[in-house]
Parts: sequence; structure tokens; C-alpha cells
Amino acid sequence: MTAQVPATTITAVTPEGPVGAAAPAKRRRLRFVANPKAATGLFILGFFCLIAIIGPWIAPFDPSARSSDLIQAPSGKHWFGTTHLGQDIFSQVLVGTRGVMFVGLLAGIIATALSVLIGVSSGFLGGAADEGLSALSNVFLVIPALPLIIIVASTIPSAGDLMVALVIGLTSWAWGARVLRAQTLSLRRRDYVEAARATGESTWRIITVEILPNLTAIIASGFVGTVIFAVMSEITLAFIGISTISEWNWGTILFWAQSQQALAQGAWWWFVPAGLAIAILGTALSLINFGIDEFVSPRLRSSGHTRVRTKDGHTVRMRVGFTPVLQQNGKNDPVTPVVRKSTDEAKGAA
Amino acid sequence: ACSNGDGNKNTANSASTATVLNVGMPNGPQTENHNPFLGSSSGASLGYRWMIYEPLVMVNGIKPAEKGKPWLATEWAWADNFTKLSLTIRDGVKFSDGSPMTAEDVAYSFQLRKDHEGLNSDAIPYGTITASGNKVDLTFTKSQFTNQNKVLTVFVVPKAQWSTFKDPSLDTVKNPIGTGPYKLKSFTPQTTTLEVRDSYWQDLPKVKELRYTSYNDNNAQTTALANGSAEWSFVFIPNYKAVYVDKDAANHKLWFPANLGIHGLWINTTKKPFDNPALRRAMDKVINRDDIFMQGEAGYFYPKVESVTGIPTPAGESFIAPEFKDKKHAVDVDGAKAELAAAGFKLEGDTLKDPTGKPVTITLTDPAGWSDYITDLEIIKDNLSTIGIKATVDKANQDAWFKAIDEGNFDAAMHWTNGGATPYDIYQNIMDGKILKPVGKGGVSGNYGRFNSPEATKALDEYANAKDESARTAALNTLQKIMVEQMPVIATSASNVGGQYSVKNWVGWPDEQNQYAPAQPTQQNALQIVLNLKPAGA
Amino acid sequence: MKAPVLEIKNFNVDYGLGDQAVQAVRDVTLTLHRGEVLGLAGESGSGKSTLAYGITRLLPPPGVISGGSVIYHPPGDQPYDVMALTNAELRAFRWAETSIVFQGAMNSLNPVHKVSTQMLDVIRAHEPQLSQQARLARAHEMLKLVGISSDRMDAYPHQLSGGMRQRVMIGMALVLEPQVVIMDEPTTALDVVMQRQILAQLVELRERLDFSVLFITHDLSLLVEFSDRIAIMYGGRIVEEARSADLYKDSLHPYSEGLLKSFPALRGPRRELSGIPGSPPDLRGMPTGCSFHPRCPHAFDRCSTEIPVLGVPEARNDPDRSVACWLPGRVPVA
Amino acid sequence: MTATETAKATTADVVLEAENLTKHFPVRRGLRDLFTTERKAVHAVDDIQLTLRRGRVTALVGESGSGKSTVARLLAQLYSRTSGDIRLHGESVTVHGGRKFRAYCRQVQMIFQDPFASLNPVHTVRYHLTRALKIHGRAGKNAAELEENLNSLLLRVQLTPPERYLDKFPHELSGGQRQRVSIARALGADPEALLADEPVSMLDVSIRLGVLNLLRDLKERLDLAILYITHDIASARYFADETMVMYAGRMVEGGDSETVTQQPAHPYTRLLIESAPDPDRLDRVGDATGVGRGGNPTDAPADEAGGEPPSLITPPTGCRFHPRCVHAMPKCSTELPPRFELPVIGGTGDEGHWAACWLYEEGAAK
Amino acid sequence: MKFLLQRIAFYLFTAWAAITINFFIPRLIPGDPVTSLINKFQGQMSTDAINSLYVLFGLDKNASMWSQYLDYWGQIFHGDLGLSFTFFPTPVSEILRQSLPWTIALVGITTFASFMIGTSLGVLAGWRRGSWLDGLLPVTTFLSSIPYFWLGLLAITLLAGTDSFFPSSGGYDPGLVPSWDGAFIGSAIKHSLLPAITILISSVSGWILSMRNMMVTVASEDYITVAHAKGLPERRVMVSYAARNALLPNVSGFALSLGFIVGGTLLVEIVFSYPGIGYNLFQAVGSKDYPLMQGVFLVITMSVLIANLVADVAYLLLDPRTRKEG
Ligand SMILES: Nc1ncnc2c1ncn2[C@@H]1O[C@H](COP(=O)(O)OP(=O)(O)OP(=O)(O)O)[C@@H](O)[C@H]1O
Ligand SMILES: Nc1ncnc2c1ncn2[C@@H]1O[C@H](COP(=O)(O)OP(=O)(O)OP(=O)(O)O)[C@@H](O)[C@H]1O
Ligand SMILES: [Mg+2]
Ligand SMILES: [Mg+2]
Repeated sequence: MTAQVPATTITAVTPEGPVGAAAPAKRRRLRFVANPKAATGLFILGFFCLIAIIGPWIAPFDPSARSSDLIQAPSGKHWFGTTHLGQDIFSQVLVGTRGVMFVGLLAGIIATALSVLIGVSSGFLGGAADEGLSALSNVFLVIPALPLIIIVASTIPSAGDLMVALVIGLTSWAWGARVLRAQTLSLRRRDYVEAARATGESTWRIITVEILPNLTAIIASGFVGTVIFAVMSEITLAFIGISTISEWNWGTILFWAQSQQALAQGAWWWFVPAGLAIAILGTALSLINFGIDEFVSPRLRSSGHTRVRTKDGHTVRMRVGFTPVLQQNGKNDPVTPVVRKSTDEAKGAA
Repeated sequence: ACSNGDGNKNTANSASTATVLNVGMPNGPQTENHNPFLGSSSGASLGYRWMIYEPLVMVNGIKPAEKGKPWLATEWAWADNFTKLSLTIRDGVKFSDGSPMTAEDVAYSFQLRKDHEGLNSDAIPYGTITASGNKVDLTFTKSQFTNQNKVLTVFVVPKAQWSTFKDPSLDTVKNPIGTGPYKLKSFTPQTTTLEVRDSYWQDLPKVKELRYTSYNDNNAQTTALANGSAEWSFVFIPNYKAVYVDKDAANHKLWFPANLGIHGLWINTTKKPFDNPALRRAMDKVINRDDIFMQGEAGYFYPKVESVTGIPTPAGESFIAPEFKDKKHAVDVDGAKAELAAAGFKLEGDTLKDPTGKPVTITLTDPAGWSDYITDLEIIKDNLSTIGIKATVDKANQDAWFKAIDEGNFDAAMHWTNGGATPYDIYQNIMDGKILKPVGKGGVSGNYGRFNSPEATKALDEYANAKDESARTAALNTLQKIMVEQMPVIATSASNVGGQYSVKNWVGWPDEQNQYAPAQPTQQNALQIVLNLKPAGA
Repeated sequence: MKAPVLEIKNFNVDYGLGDQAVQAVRDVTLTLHRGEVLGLAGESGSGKSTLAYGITRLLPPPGVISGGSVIYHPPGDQPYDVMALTNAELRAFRWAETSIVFQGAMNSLNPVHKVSTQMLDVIRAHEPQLSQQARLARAHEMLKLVGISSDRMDAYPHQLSGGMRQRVMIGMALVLEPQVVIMDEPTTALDVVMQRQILAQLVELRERLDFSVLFITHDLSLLVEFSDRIAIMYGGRIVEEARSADLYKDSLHPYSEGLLKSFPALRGPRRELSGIPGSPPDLRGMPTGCSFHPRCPHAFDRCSTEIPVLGVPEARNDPDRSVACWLPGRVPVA
Repeated sequence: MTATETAKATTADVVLEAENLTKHFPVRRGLRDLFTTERKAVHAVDDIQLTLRRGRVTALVGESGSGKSTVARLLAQLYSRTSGDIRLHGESVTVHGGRKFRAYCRQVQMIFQDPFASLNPVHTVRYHLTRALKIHGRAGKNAAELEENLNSLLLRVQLTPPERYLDKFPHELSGGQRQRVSIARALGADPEALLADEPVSMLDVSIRLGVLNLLRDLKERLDLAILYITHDIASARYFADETMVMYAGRMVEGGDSETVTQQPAHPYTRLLIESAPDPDRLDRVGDATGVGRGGNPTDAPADEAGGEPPSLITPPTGCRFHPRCVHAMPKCSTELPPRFELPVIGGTGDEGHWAACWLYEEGAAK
Repeated sequence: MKFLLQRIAFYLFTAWAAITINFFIPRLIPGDPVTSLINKFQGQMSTDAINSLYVLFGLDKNASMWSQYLDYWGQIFHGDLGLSFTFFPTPVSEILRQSLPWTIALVGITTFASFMIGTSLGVLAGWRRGSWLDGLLPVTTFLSSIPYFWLGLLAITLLAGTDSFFPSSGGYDPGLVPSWDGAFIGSAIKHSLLPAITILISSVSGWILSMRNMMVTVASEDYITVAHAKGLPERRVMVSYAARNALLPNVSGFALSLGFIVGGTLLVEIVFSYPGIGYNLFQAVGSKDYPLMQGVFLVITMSVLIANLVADVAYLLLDPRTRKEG
């Protein structure tokens, strides 16, 4: 993550903070990890990355090896049970992680790079270039992604993970590009961009150094979104038997489970682990996304404390419009809390 | 009859009063198209075209060599080495619009195929077609011995209706009129309903209403079979015992007899070292058909091919040459090793080296989505490793795979062969030198393994055009010998014409004991089955 | 002496909780009298806005009121503590008793509703018994008072100029005839012509409706001219409070003095501008003692150890003045 | 601060000059005007004459939305002008980007109106200043030299000690500090002309004074030509050598600061001066008596205050102020008043006092 | 005028480009409808049939790609989308007419419901940040991260079955004829429940999240504080001030998702055997049925474009700032 500083792109400028109160960049980076949601997400993602790397080595069996244990429920020997050919599902899940992570991340990188390239240049350059590029992204937006991926994937002979990642990456950048273009358009008119221009910066530098860092949040969440989409697409492709991957991945497992009607056979163990793995990976990525949002947007960042305890022991929620009172002073004052007017409506809303 | 949804439930619950038969196929939503000639029609896809249109002769799909049962034709005679056919048309048959069926209609039905190449799906070389009285005479430009059943099972359409169509091959025949016992009641993309006619040239069937429901995929179809909402279907069910039979063991039955078509591992005979028949024979010896049958084909779907000739039994029993009569496939690793050693292959550790010293490796390829073939390949891969051949299974993209097979760019692949009335179709598809094209050139309609044997080509030609039965037998025996010795395709399974059915409401289905017809609802014999059904418990 | 309408006592506001807390307003005690304009000035970041939001309990998170009371005196009724109100009571109290005009009028108006809708909203919430006609009439009247013609009633905020929006907000603030109007830099973004127009109108309305105003601004000249009394804030505390003329002519706190010596006069002879050396204090690491002492030219030992108390200075025993300073003569009378 | 009655003024060392500068912004069109062919535009700036001289500060005052910032941006070549001419050292320049733009930037730098918006929140002070130095080739040969240059830059704007500020992000600085960073950045280019757009609007008086003193000091030490845009007329009086007044996109009055603020001639200027808060004034706003004091024109602001600022899309014909002017004559609504020279009473500027008002037409009002 | 022309030109261009791509993509796929058909039958159809099928499908004539492209445009202008190969010779337009209503009814209604429910929950979650509703977010995130088909299959296994209320497949009971009578509509609704619920579960969290975040952002706007200061009833502030403004960015998202209804239903329809257009596309891809693919794509393209147009207009109506002054 390259985010160092909250990009105040979405929010207004923060009020002049007390000097010295603001943490240096390093501490802020830690704060990202300190966000429990982001930390959980990062942890899970890290775990999956680890499995992606070492999965094939730690897998207890060759995932394709047949054995005589046909359709066995989970046991000490086969933690996730076996398939109709006696293959070990636990090993399949472990080995399959690599393909999923590879495709997800690579497709995410490709799509993000494209969306940044096209979105930002079209937003910044304006004029004919903008017209052309936004027409291009609109065309890609209009073409439905999943069917397109299915078609393209079935066009390419014996495509491996790399191809699938390329196809997904190349077809799913348009939405990101559109969002980035809109944001760039608004950034382009910001004073600090004009100021950089007035200082004499070159266009190229303005785009890469002045504008891009302020798009970090959008780019990062776009990346996370694309990774989720890519993983889902890859698995869907494998599931409906379109993609050509010879390697194991979670979708392949589900494909086999489905074609062997695992659920109807009562072989839930064949179906459940891969699906759960996908859901957990997706959740992890979404959690990171939350983290990014809250990390870069000062408004969301203050969400750490939402409840406060008053001195007399009540818990009050911090919210806009009704500042909590921690301690009521002036107990000595002979004050009777009489309300002059208390309309029905106000009562009703309480 | 009942037109609301409850009708289905009522019949299911009270067996003795069953009037409806629910047929299902896993073919997705249909569009209304009752044109019986078109394989893309809903009638063909669900199989109900056979309930409306009837053939001249009813040929038993599992016993193609037997003489067919007279149907709309009462008699037929071939002449001049199967280039002439004369048919005698049954009297008293009426179309569902009440008009009588005549020889004119029969002749017209042939003429249609002749005039419209698109409708002549069997590429029958029709000559002259003449009708007189109750006779129809046909000539052909070539011997039709191998095609005889295809000619005889042609169905008959009413000339009066069809001659009004602008282009019969582009008409969806919204109002189908045929001689069969059923007429169309309603069509929806999901369900087509047929109801029985008031009169029929035979006894009216007991099934008053036929509902053909199209499910989106095998899973949905299986579920429907398992819960009884479909009573007859043809679908691949993995672990069928648990998933289907055990759900209602007393009633849920299936029967999958073989017909004369096979599935097997096609080997590219131009690739070294697989151009060596010894290697192919050795491979054949180690491939475990039982595993393929039990695990790949779920123990029932494509029946095992037992004969070494690759001819499915019992359908092709009578064709098998005496020398191969009792020769059956059996795993024989030692035999395979011996064969290899004799041919100069060396087994070093667990790696087989060819005579030039190169390790033998092979890529087995099939489309990713074809789970049964892929399973077969996984098994074969394992089997081959016992003789030191390192196999990899490549789950290819479907279209790429077709192209590779068509152009001969593959090592080995599970693939099927054509089927027909005799084993000729199988062998022709595998070995015919006339359709041989070099590797890299596509558009072939068989011989994907580029098997080049002038001997086989000659034998095939002789079989198709032989003037007498003994010449035919001789030719077929030659072909069997070539198959066993050269093994261009390692046959593993037979094609099937089976089906799943429930005896809860209806009995009288064909089975192992009563093999009067194949059990598949989309074959023309389905009509015979329906005519044979009786309410259970009645 | 006039009757108080709003008494702020020992008021404290924190941003954040626990260790993270920044004390933005410390121990502020201030009284707003009926019918007066009380000006509030001070350095940027000295806590003026925080105080204004705090007494109406409108501070956004992470602001919390960590102590003090705000006693409101309704005319002819028992006074009560705003800090002790429940949310429903607070809702009823707001706008009917105390209304507030924020700095950015554009941001104060809901961009998707017509001006009239937003006006009527308030009346309906507080006086539901009124008929629609009566509400409309009231809204009309109020907008006319602030000089917005009735054909602009159905305009959306973005269709109005900055000055008009500001006037709409002032009109809205007065529509329920509250006792107190709080204004936080209502004219900063406007040019002087517009500013004068708006203030003139406000003064005129005050004559008629007799409300009190708490007026926050940086513009000292404006305050001197416009308000009855002025309070000066520094580092979260009130450091001086006096009648405007007194403060202008004779300020007691060194910080007020520095402020007055910093602004150039438009008219009259040019005068020496000296400014205040040093930089504003850090709220997290407030200087000990008087928070102004590091910048104060007159600071002595006591300033860096003891926090001065706001009180009536010895030298000028005038109940209308108070200052928080240890300098001789300015120490509060005991 | 005392009035800078500088002698240099007479040398007339012109750095930047604008002649007949005009800028019209096309109006974004709504659905309703889809079918009209006429093109609407905001007449943000019309026909501006402006001269910036070495070592002198020119103040630009006027109502909000009168086009002051637009003038500054035009001069900085950030907007392309609709018509007119900008001359740098007597040479007409039109640059959009590239090397020529860089060369121009080096001589003419701008300080943006909003200190909160004009520093990129993701970059440190060090980055902002280093870039300014590097682009203009003043970064020095090595890291040490660069560091030295950075320090001297910060010292110049009195951000001491420099190392405390170098690695701060903009949001960690107060408004005054940010404003000074912006100034330092502008100075990094070592310009000859500085366009300062309301550099102090958001600051409290004490910080405001600091920034102004700094600019004045720079002007004197570096012989800068400064354009000072402000709403605070009093600060213009103290800080600027000459003052120009804009109304609705046009210049209405100009001259020596002291003269313009003490003896405003144009009715709008008078209104402006009259409206400015004045603590010494006895008649507080509240007392609404509306009578001016000694010496000053006694135009009651109350009379004029009723008017609204004009639409810039369809500006009034003739003098743009005439709908609000108490002295309006028939001529005012039809003919555009040219500049009329006025007798200089107290000021010393070589640029005489002038006003664009028919009142001062030879033999009219006098 | 120029603006309008530009807009029209933009839509026309996009439509042209998308339709052109829709034309070429299917043709780039190796294989042709005939071999696909033969292969589909895996031996049950003889290779002899190849020739007759080419003739039947009219593929024996060797027209150049360019002339086919021109013909294609000619056909589109006549509203003729050609004949489907899979369902030969049924016109593509008829297939679409038959399946489109199902898709629109099921997915359209659920998308709408999902948007409404998600937005309302998001409004509450954003408004009461820190309340129990916030705790629900990770749960909904988890639910929405589950692959759709997986959830659907699980739902079928667990909830549908012989004795269950939920049918496991199809759009209506077999034996019923589509008509506007109670039995059919009831059955159709019953069949749509399970797919609808699964779609809802997996899509609602997206709306909750985006609405919540917008609410949080909007809640710190000054006008919300002012609304509180005005003492308005809580509900009024929440709905008419906060939600009304927070909704704006979601509107274009919603319009776009309406456009994706048609394209995004493939898996729903596969899993639940639902007779919609997505399944048609799946079939068409499998059998190289270009005309049908093009037809489906045309529908998708048009719906996305129309949705874009709707979004433009909706924005114009909802946000007074984009309306012209006066
Ligand atoms: N959310 C916050 N968290 C921490 N500190 C804050 C927050 N909001 C404001 N502050 C600090 O509280 C102090 C008081 O701020 P406040 O806005 O009340 O000042 P002010 O007197 O109104 O200043 P100005 O004249 O610039 O408007 C400032 O130092 C500010 O930095
Ligand atoms: N980019 C633009 N597009 C359209 N109109 C603009 C643009 N920039 C400025 N304007 C308009 O031009 C006029 C002059 O604006 P400008 O910012 O120059 O005023 P200003 O005198 O600097 O005002 P202020 O004192 O409020 O800063 C205003 O009416 C403004 O709305
Ligand atoms: Mg403030
Ligand atoms: Mg400006």
C-alpha cells in the first residue's frame, strides 16, 4: 500500500489541526493495521497468500491421485474427505489456492493498471483524447463482463491461469476507469494541481505525482473489487466448465462436485470447503477495503470510538447533532430541567 | 383433462388412476418447434416427435440386426444389391386431422428429403421415388446395405399440410399432424403436453397424457427423477444408486443397454512412438475397463465394451468373428510388458523408453467440462503408469479440442464413433482411408487418429458394396482382425440407448428380461414403450 | 444590569476521549444578556466555534462536553440546564429558543430542497398546530424581513447568490423568534458591502424581535462597531471580556492589546502596527500557567506557573469588565 | 507598518503589463437551452489594464465575484484569455505548456487564494519546495546544497527553525504556516512578479499582519513586483503602493493607495470604503442613522445597499454600476465610461488617480 | 443543440461499437454451429449429417465477413435478428420474447427490492453508526462474498425438495400454460422465491455498504448539523436531509445495475433452471449460435444504454443543482 497520507479527495479539507498533534506518516501507517477490520482482512489474506506459496508442498496427497477411498466423509486421513475417484479434497483445496490467488491478483493488477492509465489520462487530458477514451470505456462497460469473459475464454485454446487472468483483467477495467476519470476531473481543477502547474511542473509529473497519490483510496478499493471479481469469475468459469485450466483451483473442485452431484449424493464435504474458502477470501478483501476507506477518509477514521461512558456511568453514542455530555457540572445550581415546549413530534422521534 | 398444476400431484399419489406420464430431459428451455426433421426442434430434443410421427418400420435400436417390426409399412423388400426398395403401405391409418395416410404421403415424405438437402440428414442418395396404389418404390444410386435401417425408419408426414409450407426446412410446424397416437395439447418452453387421440390404427395407449418437461441441466433432471416429478428420462447420474435408485428403490429403475457405437481412447497413429501397434496393444492391455465403467461411467451409463474387437455386446454379438468370440478385455500388465519388450521398448525403473531410448510420454486430452471423459482419462493415466508411460491429462477448451481432434493435433483423446445397424459404422469411422486427411488438415468426418491402412479401407468398401452375405462376413472379419492387431482406437465403452424410469405409476418398461426396445425416451422406440405401458396396480 | 438569557458556567469541551483528548474549550464562563450582541473574537483555533457548537450540543464527533453547564432562562419561566436535556427535549429547545447561523451558508442549506421547504420544515416541527397557510405566511414574512422577495421562495439554494443564502439562513434562524441567535463568522466569505447590508438588517430585526446574539468573527473592527460587549478567547479560555468601546480603547489583557495593534485602520491617520510575536499554542502541549505567557511581552514568573482566573480587575472596578491576567492591577478582586 | 512612500516608483520599471485583458467563461448549458443557438458566457473580466512594476505592490480590491482571481490566473497564464494582451518586459506572451511556460513561470509566480487547497495533501513541505527549486534549476548541485537552499527559503518566510517544518504535511500546519509555505514555493522560482491572491483572507489579524510584513519585506529586498488581491481595504491602504478597484469584471478606479482609500472617487469605491467596518466610527451599524463623518463623501450606504450585484452573464449596459448608483445619469446606462484622470491630492504615485465614471467627465460633475 | 447532439452522438457511437463487437466476437470463436451440434450428440448423430446441417443452416454459402456484417446491420434495421441455430429455425426475436419477461420479472424485481432494502438498511446503519446494525455489516459482507451459484445450490439442497414448499427448478409448475390466471401467477411466484431470496442475500450488502458510507459522509455535512440545530424530528433529518442527499450517487449505480440485470443472470438461471435470457446466452455460447448470441448481446447493450440514459435523466430530476436555473 502506498497510501501515506489521507487523500482528502472526497472530503473537504480538514480544519487546521493542532500543530504537533498529528502523527507522522509512519504512525499513521500503523494505524491502518490497528484498524481491527483491516487487520483481520490482512491476516486472512496473508494466510491465503502463504497457502498459495506453500500449499503444494504441504498438501498431504497429490490432488489428482486416485485412491480406493471413494467418496469418503472427512476423516483423520482425509481432512476434507475424498472425491468419486478417491482424490483428497484437502490437498485439492491447498493446491488450488495458488491458481486462485494468482489469477485474482494478476487480473486485479492488470485491470487496475488499465483503469488508472485510461481513467486518469482521459480525465486529465480532456478534449478529444477524453472523448475517445471514455467512449472506449463505455463500450467495455456496455458489454457484459461475465458473458464476454466466457466467450473470450472459450476462444483461446488451452489457456492457463495466465490467460484467464489476462482475459479477466482486460475485460474488467472499464468501471474503475470511469470512476477514476470522474475523480480525476474534479482533482484536475483543484488548486494544488493548478499550483503545481504554475510552479512549472510537466503534465506527466502532475499526473503521476500530484494526482495519482490522491486517488490511492479509489485505486486501492478498485483493486480489491477487481480481485474479488476476478476470483469469482475464475471460479465461475471453472465451475461451468468453460475455462481450460488443467491446474486445480477451487472452481475446479466445485466443478467436479457439481458434475458428480455431490450435494445430491450427500457429499457435502466435496462442496463446502471450496465455497467457504472463496467466501472467506472475499470477506477478507472486503474487510481490507473497509480498512482502506476508513484509513484514507478522516471522516470515517474517527469511527474508532462510537460509544462513550459518561462520568455517572451511562453509555452514550457519539453522533452528529447530539454531543454527549460527560459530566454535568454545576450540580449546586438550583436548576429545574423544565422544558418550555415539547411538541408531540419531538417526543415521537425520541 | 386437468390443466392446473395439481394434476401432476394427483396422478403421482394415486397410482391406480394414473393417466399422465411425466417425461423429462435435461435440455433447457425450448422454443416451440414441432418440425420432426430438425434435430434442433423441441420435438426432437424432448423426443415427443416420435409420439406424433411414426416410422415405416420399427427397428429395435439394441438389436439392429434383427428384422424390424412392420409399422406404417406392412412389407418391404430390397433388391439389386440394396439399390431398390419397394414398400407396401398399411391401410386404414389416419392422420390426426382425420385424413387417411396414403402411399402419396409416404412418397412425399421421401421426396422431401431428396429435395431438401438440409432435411436429408443421413445423406441417403435417393434416386427415383414413385407411388402407386399402396406401394412406394424407391431407387438409390448406391448400395444401401449399411443404411437400410435409416431408410426404413423414416417417418411419414402428410403431404396435404407439408406441401403448403414455403420452405419445409424453415417451418416450425406449429400444428403437427401425424399418424401417431398423440396430438399436441399445449406447448410452453418448459413443458410440452401431448394428449391421446380419439382413434389410432392400433389399440390406444393407456397413457392419456404425456408431459415432456425440459430441465435446465443434469442436476435439475436428476432431482426431478429422484423426487418422482419426472418418471422417464435419459441423463447421466453419478452414483446413481445413492442419488436416484435409493430414493425409492422399489420404483426407481434404469436400464442402459448398448447399441452399435463405441467410446474409446483414440490414438494419433502418426505420432511416434504411438505409430507402433505394439505400444498401442500394450496400452490396451493395461487399461482397466471396470474402473472406467464403475468410476467414469458411474457403473451404468456407457456399458463396458468387453470384446477385444471393440464391438459392443449383446447388440453386436452376432457380428463377432469366430476367432474373437470369447476374447475379452482383461488387464494384463505382464502381457503388456512382454509385448513391449518384444517390440524393443525398455522399461527402466518406472519409465518406459522407446527403441530410440526416449521416454514414452503421452498427453491425454478432452474438454474440461466433460466430466465422464476426464474421469476416464484420469483412470487411463493411472493405468498407463503401470507400464512406465508418463501420461498427463490436459483439460482443453472445448472448441480448441474439437479443432485439435479435427486436425489431428493430439496424442490421445477419449472420443466416440458413429453408430449404426452393423459394426461397419464403427470401423468406418475409425479406419476409413477414404476420409483420411494429413495431420494439420481439418474437415474430417472420422479417422481422427489418421489411421492409414489400405487393407482396412478395402475391407470397408467391400462390406458396403458386397453382393452377398459371406463376402460381407469376410470383410467384417478382416476389419475385426485389423482392429485387434493395430488397435487404432482402444475401445472402452459402448454407446447406450438407455433410460431411467419409474414403475410407481406405470409398468411395462423394457428391461434386461424384456428387451423389446431401448429405454431412451428420445429414440423412435419410445413409442413402442408408451404403447406397452399399463397403470401400475391396475 | 440586564437579565441573563444564557449563562455558560465552567464549560469544558474535549475532542476525543481519554489520552487522545484535546481540550479545546477550558472552563469558560460567559453570560449572554437579554437583547445584547456579544462578540467573540480570538486567534484562529482558540475554540470559538467549538464553544458555539458546544453550548448547543451540536459538536460533531469526536467532540464531547466534558463538564459545565449552560443555563437557559426562558422569559417568565424557570431556568434550566441545556446540558441536562434529553434528546427530545433538546430538539424542542433548539431553534425555538436558540438558533444558530453557521459560517458557510451554502453548506447550511440542504441542496436538494427548496428554500421554502426548508423554512416550512422548521415551523412544522416546532409549531405543528399551525395551518399550512399560516406557516407559509410566516415564512414569507420572515424572508421579506431579510430582503428576499417572495418569488425567490421556491428557488433552490444553488440558485441564490452567497449573500442571499446568508440572508435566508438569518431569516430561518429568526423564524421562530428565538431568544438567542448564535452566529459563527456569518459574513467572512462576503465582501464588505454585502456584509454591511446583512448586519444592518440583523440590527434592525433585533430592534423588533429583541433577541440576543452571540457573534463570532475575526474581524475586530466589525465587532467593535457592531457588538455591545466583546469576549476575547485565547487557547480555549476567555481571557478578557468588556464593553466594546472599553475594550477598543482600553484593553487589559496583553493578547487583546496585541490583537488591537495588529489590524490596520482604514480611516484616520496611519498607525503603527506591531502584531503579536510567536505562534499560537499547541492544544496538546499547552504552556503551563497562563497559556499566553510565552508570547507575552509583560510575562513574569507567576504567569508560567499559575493559571490566571477570569474576574473583575482590581484597577478598574467595573462589573462589566473582566480579565484573566496576573499583571498588577488586573488581578481579579478577591 | 508605515506607508511605503517609495521613491523607486518613478523609475517605471514595468515587469508585467496587461492590456484590454478579457475573459469570458462559457456557461454550462442546461436542458432548457438545448434549442437556442445563442451562446452564453460569464463576462468574468472585461477590458482590464494593469501594470506591475518592480518593487511596487499593486492592490486589487472589489466585491466578491468581480473577477479578481480571474485576473490573477490570467496573468499567471493559467487561463487562456479571450482577448487582450499580456506583456512581460514589454514582450507579448501567450504560453500554454512546455518549456516556454516554464520560463514564464520562473518570472511570474502566483500564490493561490486558498491556502488549504493549494498544497497537495499527500506531499510534504520539503517536496513542494524541492520541486519549485528543481524545476527552475536552483536546487544546487548536491544534496547538501539543496538542503541549504531549502533552509534559506524557509528562513525567508520566517518558518524557523526550518527543519521543524520541512517534513511536515500540509494538514499539520496552521493556515498561516501553510500560507507561508505557498509563498516560499512561489519564491523558490525567484520570480520577478508575484501574484498574491487573497493571501491573508482566512487568518486572524495577528497572523495576517505577519504575512503582510513578510511580503513587504520581500518586495523591498528582492525588488519584486507584487499584485495583492484582497477584500481587506485597510490592509491595501497599509501595504500597497497603488490600489485598483474592480466591479463586475471591470476596473472602476485606480491610483495611489492612500488617495483611493481616503478620497475615493467612483461611487462604488465610496460604497466599498463606506461599508468597511470602522471601530472609530461613532454611528455604529446598530444606530442606523446612516450619516457619514467629516471629510468623507456622505453617500449613505443604506441607499445603495439595496441593489444586488449584477449578473455577469448579461451585464448591465453602459457603466456596470449604474443600476445601484445614486448618481446615475441617463448616459450611465448607455455609454461605457472611459478612465478619467483625477487631480492627485495627497498621493505620490506616478500613476495618477483615475476613475471610470461619467461624474468626472470634463465639466460634468465639477 | 450542440450538447444534445453530442449526447446523441455519444450514445449512437457506443451502440454502434458495442453492436459491432457483438457481431465479431462470436465469429472469432473457433468451431461452428454444425460441429457443435454434432458434438453435442456425442455419437448419436452421425457424421453424415454434417453436410445436411450446413445446408440447413445456410452456412454453405461462402459470404465474406464484411458482407455478413452489412447484412447484419440490414437485419437489425428491419428488427430481424436472424434464426437461431440451437432452436433452428426459430427466430431469435421469438426466443428473446419468450425468455426476456422471466429475466426481467425475476431479476428486475429482485434488483429493485435489493436496492430498496439495502438502501434502507444502509441509511439506518449509516445513521446509527456504532449501533447493532453496524455489527451486521461483516455478516452481510460475508454473505455477499459467497459465490452466487454455491449459495443457490446450497439453498436448493437444503430448502427445496419433494416435500418442501420451494420447488427446485423451473419458472412454474410443469403442466401449466403461461397465462394471467391465479394458478399460473401463484406458481410463478412460488418458483421465483428461492432464486429471488438468494439474489437478494448476495446483492443486498453492496447497497447497504455504499449507502452506509454515503450516509456517513453526508452526516458530517453542515446542513445535517443545521437540520439538527433546527430541532427537526430525527426521522425527517434522516430521510429528507441525509438520505435524500446520500441517495444521489447511488442512483446512477442503481440505473447501471438495472442495465446489468440481463447480463448478470446467467448463473441464477443455470442454477435454478430458470427460463430466462441468461440461460439462452449460455446455450448460445455452447453451441456457437451466433444469431442468438448477438440477439442477447443486443438486448444487453440496449438495456445498459437505456439504463445510462435513465441515470442521466434521474440525476437531472433528483439533483436540482444539475437543473438549469430560473
Ligand atoms: N475534530 C477535532 N479533533 C481534534 N481537535 C480539533 C477538532 N476540531 C477542532 N479541533 C481543535 O480545536 C481547537 C478549536 O477549534 P475551533 O474550530 O473552535 O477554533 P476557532 O476559534 O473557531 O478557529 P477559527 O477562527 O479558525 O474558526 C483548534 O485548535 C482545533 O485544531
Ligand atoms: N472556471 C470558471 N468557469 C466559469 N465561471 C467562472 C470560472 N471561474 C470564475 N468564474 C466566474 O467569474 C466571476 C469572477 O470570479 P473570480 O473568482 O475571479 O472572483 P473574485 O473576484 O476572485 O471573487 P472572490 O473575492 O470571491 O474570490 C465569478 O462570477 C465566477 O463565478
Ligand atoms: Mg471557527
Ligand atoms: Mg478570488
